[in-house]
Amino acid sequence: MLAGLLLSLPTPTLPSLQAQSSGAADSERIAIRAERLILRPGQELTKATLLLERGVVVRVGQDLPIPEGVRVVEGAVACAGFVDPWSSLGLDPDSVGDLGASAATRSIDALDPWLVPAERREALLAGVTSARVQIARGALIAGIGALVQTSERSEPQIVREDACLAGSVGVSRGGRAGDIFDRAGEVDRLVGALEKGKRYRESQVDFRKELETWTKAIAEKLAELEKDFKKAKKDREKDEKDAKEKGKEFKDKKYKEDKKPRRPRFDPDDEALARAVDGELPLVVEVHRASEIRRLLDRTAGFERLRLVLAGATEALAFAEELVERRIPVILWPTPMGTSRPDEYEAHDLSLAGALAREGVQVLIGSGGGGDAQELRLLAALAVGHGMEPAAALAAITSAPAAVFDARDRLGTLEPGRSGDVLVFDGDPLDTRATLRAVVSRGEVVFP
Amino acid sequence: MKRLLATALLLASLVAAPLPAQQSGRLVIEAGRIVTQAGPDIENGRIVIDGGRITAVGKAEEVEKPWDATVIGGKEFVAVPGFVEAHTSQGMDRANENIDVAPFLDIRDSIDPVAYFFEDCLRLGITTVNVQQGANCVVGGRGMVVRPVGMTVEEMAVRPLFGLKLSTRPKGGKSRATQMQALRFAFEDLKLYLEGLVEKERDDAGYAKREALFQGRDLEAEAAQGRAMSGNAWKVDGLELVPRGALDERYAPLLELLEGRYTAFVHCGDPLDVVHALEVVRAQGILARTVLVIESDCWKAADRIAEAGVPVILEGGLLDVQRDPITGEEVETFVPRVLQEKGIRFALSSEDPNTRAPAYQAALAVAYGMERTAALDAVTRVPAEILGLGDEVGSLERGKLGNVLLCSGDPLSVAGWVEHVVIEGRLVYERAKDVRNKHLLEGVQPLGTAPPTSAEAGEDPEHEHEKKADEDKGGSEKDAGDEQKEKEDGGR
Amino acid sequence: MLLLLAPLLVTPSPGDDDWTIQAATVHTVSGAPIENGFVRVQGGKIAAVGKGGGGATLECAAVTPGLIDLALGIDTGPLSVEQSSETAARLRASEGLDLFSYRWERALRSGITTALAQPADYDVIGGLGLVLKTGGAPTLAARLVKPEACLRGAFGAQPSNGNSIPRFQEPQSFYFRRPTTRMGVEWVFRKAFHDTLQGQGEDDPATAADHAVLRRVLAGELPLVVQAKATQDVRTAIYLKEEFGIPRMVLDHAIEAWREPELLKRSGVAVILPPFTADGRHADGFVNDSYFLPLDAARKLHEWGVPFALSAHEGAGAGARLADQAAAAQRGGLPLAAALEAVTLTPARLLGVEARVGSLEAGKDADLVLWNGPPLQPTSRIIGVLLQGRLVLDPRSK
Amino acid sequence: MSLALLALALAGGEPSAPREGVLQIQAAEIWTSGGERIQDGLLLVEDGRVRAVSKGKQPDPGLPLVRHAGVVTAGLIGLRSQAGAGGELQDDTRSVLPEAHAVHAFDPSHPDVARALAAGITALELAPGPGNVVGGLACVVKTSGGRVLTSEASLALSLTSAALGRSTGPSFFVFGAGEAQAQPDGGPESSERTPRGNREPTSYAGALALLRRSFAAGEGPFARARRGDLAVTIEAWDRHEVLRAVELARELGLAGAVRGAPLAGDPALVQALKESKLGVIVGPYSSGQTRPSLESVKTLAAAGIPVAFALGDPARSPQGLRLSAARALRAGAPAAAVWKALTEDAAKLAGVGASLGTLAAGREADFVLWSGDPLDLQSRVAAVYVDGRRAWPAQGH
Repeated sequence: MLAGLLLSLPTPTLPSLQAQSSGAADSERIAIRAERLILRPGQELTKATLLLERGVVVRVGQDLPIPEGVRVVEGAVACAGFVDPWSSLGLDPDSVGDLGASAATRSIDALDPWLVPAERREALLAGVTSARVQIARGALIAGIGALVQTSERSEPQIVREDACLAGSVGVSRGGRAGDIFDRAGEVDRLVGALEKGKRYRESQVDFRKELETWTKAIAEKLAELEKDFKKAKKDREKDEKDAKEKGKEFKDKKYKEDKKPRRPRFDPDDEALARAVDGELPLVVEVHRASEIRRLLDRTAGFERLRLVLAGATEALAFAEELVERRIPVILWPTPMGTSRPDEYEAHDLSLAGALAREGVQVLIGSGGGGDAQELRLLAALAVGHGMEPAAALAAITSAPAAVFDARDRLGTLEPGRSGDVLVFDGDPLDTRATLRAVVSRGEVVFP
Repeated sequence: MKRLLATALLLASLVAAPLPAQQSGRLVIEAGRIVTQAGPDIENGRIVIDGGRITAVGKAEEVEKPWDATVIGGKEFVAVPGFVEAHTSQGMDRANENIDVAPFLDIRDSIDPVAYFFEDCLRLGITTVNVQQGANCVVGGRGMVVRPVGMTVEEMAVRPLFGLKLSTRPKGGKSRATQMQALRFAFEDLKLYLEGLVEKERDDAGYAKREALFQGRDLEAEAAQGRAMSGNAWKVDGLELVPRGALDERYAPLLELLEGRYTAFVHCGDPLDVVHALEVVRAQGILARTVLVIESDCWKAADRIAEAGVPVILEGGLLDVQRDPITGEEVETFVPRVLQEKGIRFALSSEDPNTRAPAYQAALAVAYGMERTAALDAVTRVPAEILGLGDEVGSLERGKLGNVLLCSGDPLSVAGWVEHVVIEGRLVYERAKDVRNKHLLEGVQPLGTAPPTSAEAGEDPEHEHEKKADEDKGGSEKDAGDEQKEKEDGGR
Repeated sequence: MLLLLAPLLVTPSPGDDDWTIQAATVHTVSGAPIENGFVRVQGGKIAAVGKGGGGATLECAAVTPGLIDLALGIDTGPLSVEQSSETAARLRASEGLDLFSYRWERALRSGITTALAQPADYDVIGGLGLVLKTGGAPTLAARLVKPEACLRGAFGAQPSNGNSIPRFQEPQSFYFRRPTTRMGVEWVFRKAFHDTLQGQGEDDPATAADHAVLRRVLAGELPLVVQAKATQDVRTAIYLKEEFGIPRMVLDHAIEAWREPELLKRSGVAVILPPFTADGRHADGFVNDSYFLPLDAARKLHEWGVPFALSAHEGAGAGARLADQAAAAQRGGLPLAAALEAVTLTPARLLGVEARVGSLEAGKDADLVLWNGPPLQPTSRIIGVLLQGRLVLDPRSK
Repeated sequence: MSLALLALALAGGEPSAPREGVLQIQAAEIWTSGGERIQDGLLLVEDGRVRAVSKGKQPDPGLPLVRHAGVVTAGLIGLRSQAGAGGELQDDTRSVLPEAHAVHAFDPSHPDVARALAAGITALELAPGPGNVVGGLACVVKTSGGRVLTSEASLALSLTSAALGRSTGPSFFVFGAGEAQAQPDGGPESSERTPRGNREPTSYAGALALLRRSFAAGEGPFARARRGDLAVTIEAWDRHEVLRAVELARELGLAGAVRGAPLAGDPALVQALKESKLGVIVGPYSSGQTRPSLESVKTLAAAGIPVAFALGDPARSPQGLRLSAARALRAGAPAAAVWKALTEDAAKLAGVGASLGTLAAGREADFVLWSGDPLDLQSRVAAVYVDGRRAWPAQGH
């Protein structure tokens, strides 16, 4: 018990990130001064200053005057907070494992601020200030993913609650992958769903058109009926009289008109799929083998507005050209650490990131939706160690994810208007010997 | 079934042979101490009940005894208000319908008047019970408030069609995300349905008009038979056009919920469920008529609950035990204290049979530093108010129903037994005649009175399951532990 | 944080271990309760107990000895017992312990300062149990009270559970040569003692070691603690005790011992009662059966003069604590004094550690439980715990 | 690509015919033993052994010379590896297999071995799995040339639940279950998650009894281990298992390492380990590792307990070794200690400390040319030399 007790004492290297009540006041204004200020990968200022106000970057410059009473954070190198494009940080584990999700299932519903905060804290301390979180890992259709800022607070900080629609084909579920036919079938099922969404959207459009014409027609009909009413009334009385005389029973004339077009039944899943098809949000598909990638690319070529993103992409190199031409980004999880899922094993060809990037494919580096967020930076460094350009590697965990998930104007770079997510290192951000000296999240110094 | 029959006979014997008091409707209860829960205790007090209601409470010398009244009790007894069970899913043959949305269900159809549970209620001094469906539907059916006596549901009914059960705690086969999706869609679907009705109504009217014009008839316009919805977050214009009768019974109860006809009892398994529950009831505009049924863990969301100002019913154990997965450190939290500190109105109710006794729960609360009166309020006054029965039960006051317990000594002490239970002036339980109590206490087993199995007792299998499921949730810890052990052993 | 009641674990620092506890009532258990008395603690031992006093460093409504549970059941499950043979008398539970388990701390918080650790009941004769403190450094050396305190055995359905005749399974499974019925279990028991008396098969060192232990049991050096839940198990156990003249036998988990007053009185066995349940029933997970424990079982044993201890059976959880069992027993009519004894001195005596623990007497270990009201009542709570003079649960912190 | 960094050159003067097996490496920085770093160093290799490491010394013009702009270090050593051996290292038929030699499962031509080489790992320890109380003898092999350094490097023991109550039938235990089961960090209960097999022993006590009997019988590996001629590696994950292992080692006078021990940083364990003759083989650090576990390297190093990283199963790329190191580094372990764990200590705990792990005169000439500091994951392997010969990239590339 004594041991347990000592364990429970705060470890010196682990700063506690209790959100100070004075946090708001603190975060009013912060100045960050760095020898190297990386505005965006490949573009930096030396001996520059960054001014944050109310959680947002307001000014960047070489010799900015630092206003009175502003907290100043200084360091060797400063860059934008990392964005993990493939994570489940802070999500309720059951939802992450829930294969019963459908297109309309929302990841934000699974954001559980009361989960043990250690994981989120570690992620913050490792510079991951925001992440795209996704439920239903490994499901054919995994629902709507969210882009959130890492936070220990009890209310999650959501950047985009509908960052993407996600799915996966050919991945192993419960430790085993299907055979080649199952996997091809999965591609078809996924595409089939997209087509259903497409038809759903079309049917809505058609309905609106038909309704218009019908309404118009009916209006005219009505006008005409009203015009002829007197006559109709006379005729009726006459007919009635005749009938009486003939001792026959009077019957009204049958009235006929075009049926009103039927309104298509609302379906939240089709709606979500339709939005993806219309390119309102990207579609992230985890896929590994060449056979499925090939099929997926072919079958989706028809959707001109669809914004496809490949995840995992073990054997994507063969398709680099097409990926470039169709502007399809790729999210990799270049870890050497292995996984229980056989289809991901080969994905740990650490040179893939560099190779794809050299071909001109937009490469994002993520932590694979597991508990690895805190190592994002190490993974990027490893990618550099295997031939990726440092700038590209940094982009892969900052600006690129921000761009792909429509948060270009909020995250990933240090320019006026961006969220005040800043990391200060005592060396190059990707040098694994360098340590993170300060983490600023939403203009608030969360560490030290 | 045989068991049930036996129980029925037994219960019959428990419901004491009709006293003359019941004809004249007058009963006098005398006690060495009366705990009124409405002001200071009364030493040597007297309660007069006439026609089921309390007509007088006070010191014996100040309250005059009607000449024709039956007198029970005496100096050795302590009189306490009958306990109020704020929420339970027991006493039914089946507590759950395994479909997502089932508001059309009515608990009355599954309440089992001879369930062991109701017999036990008397033994424990529970005189008012709010029976609601189990938490295995996203939108459950409508419940009812009963008194635990009577051979038919009608006899038992205090408030029929009372309350409607919702649940944000993921049901079997669902996760948080999919549960929320289903819950939201239930209401979305209702809205779509109503809009559809209105549209159809309008189209038909239009058609009728055109047909008449064509046929040269004068159309006699019918007055709208429907009536507008009011006081809700969202409206469907033109709903007044729809005659009430046209509503599909599968949807009607949900609409009635939105109209504020039922109290919403929302089951929350953990803090996130609380957040979701509040989001939903706010969106549907029924916050004012919402009661959260929470498990121990939910104390972490106490701030949200306090801010929303809704009352809660604590269904899990009173002590929440959490273990840090990294350090292995355990932290205990006494939940009622947190609720009290945040100023949340709460009632105590436990599905765990080992701690079900309201008196035991109140005692535990006292042990952890709550005021005696406050502790007892949590099983009398507060639940009464939550059930909208604040003027009827929960304390011993003039005008309230004559639901009184006579205990041998302090009901919170080990020595205090519920000796007599009076419901609305009728003596419905006497421990002296309670053969099963004798059995539990001394092991003497009269023929045909073996306690039924939990299934027969109508305990909610879902909850049973829960208990086994979460090891670290205070209350049912031990059971869970054993079950677990026996499981793996069984597997040997 | 105000609402966190535990763990309030205080790091010990020199001088930290000397206390004077003042209480409205001091329940010494060995003697009559002392109204507003004190207990003085020095160097981990009780220095003095008496009336009045002063200079209190801790105050509370009542103080009792640390509680003792003989059926705490904090073991490493199946890994705590060698199942490759149905008798493993020579093996020690101490070698299968997990002293890092959070459940020790939990027991400590619930007032249990001393406990008996035994192998789980998967064997007929499981091995040697030990008495140890529930707190302190996570090493045997630091916690040990008595290394070989008893021999553990089990009757009933559990030890035979899972055994079977070969069918669709790898024939080499050792579960095929083990008892499958109560008769079989009893037979294994008798054979073990019979062989011991005959000295049979002792050329095998393991068997020899087993027999050595059994001889100590027969000589009365070691108590034999056996699981005996159902009436028939209770009877079987007692018959064996009488047949082989086993001097010290303790029936653990003895749900239905109350059904056999005559045998109990005659044989002089002691009893460990499992927790009381709401409906009195204890389901047996191994056979489709359940046994009945009335609320007044403890009272009966008390009146018959049968020595008995109460236990929480892993009930260190919030649900069923040892103190609650004592309260339940009182509801069944057991006097407070007897209830208190059943969770302190009696268990200590049954395992022969009463010289160190079990009552408040000068010279004994300073294992104390501090209460905010009369002890073992539902309206009272344990607010402080001292373990060998070290404050492990601090009554002063809210 | 890496050739760009290499310059094979002959110094001026009349070229004297280079002697066979002699080579000079001139590098911006050479790391020798004890964390010493020699700027502008010269490494002289002869007949597969290091002849000398000197600072600022001019290369002998008569000998072949390799100039390297980056860092030269001793080769990394991957412990508890199953490279190329896969399931061949876990034999469930008996609990005690003292004479089982892992070396017989070694396939030098297996791609796993080549991958290890390319990752800068020059030696691998192939070890029997944790599924047997006595698993057999681990071997240490070179990742190039198929040379077996020693086929009896250490004796593998296991005190985890993985070795208890195991089934002799088709094993339902995935290899390295000990690991999987220890997640997260062998939380207090993980030892209770155990299968019901039908193989003796089923309990800790039973396992200890079995081990005592085996060591008492005292011939072969057991006797050598007791004499201290043979190191042991004891698989132990939960804290109580580690204490049990340390206790056993003390009782039988064994030296070597505990393998697993995610919470080795626990004060009680550190104390016990300090007093023992055991080091700790941690990792491999996979995702979701908790801080206490990652910090154990720091804690152990601070306490002067030798620590090294396991390489783990084939599903892991050998690059994982350096990633484990980087994770430990990030958790606050000093660079020197982490580097030691990758080389010197690793060699020591594998029982080959005398010949591998550092670049010092007399040691085997296994070394790596790095583009930069090997602890920076951005640095890459430029070339790997084994037994004084360039092994990667292969000659002629």
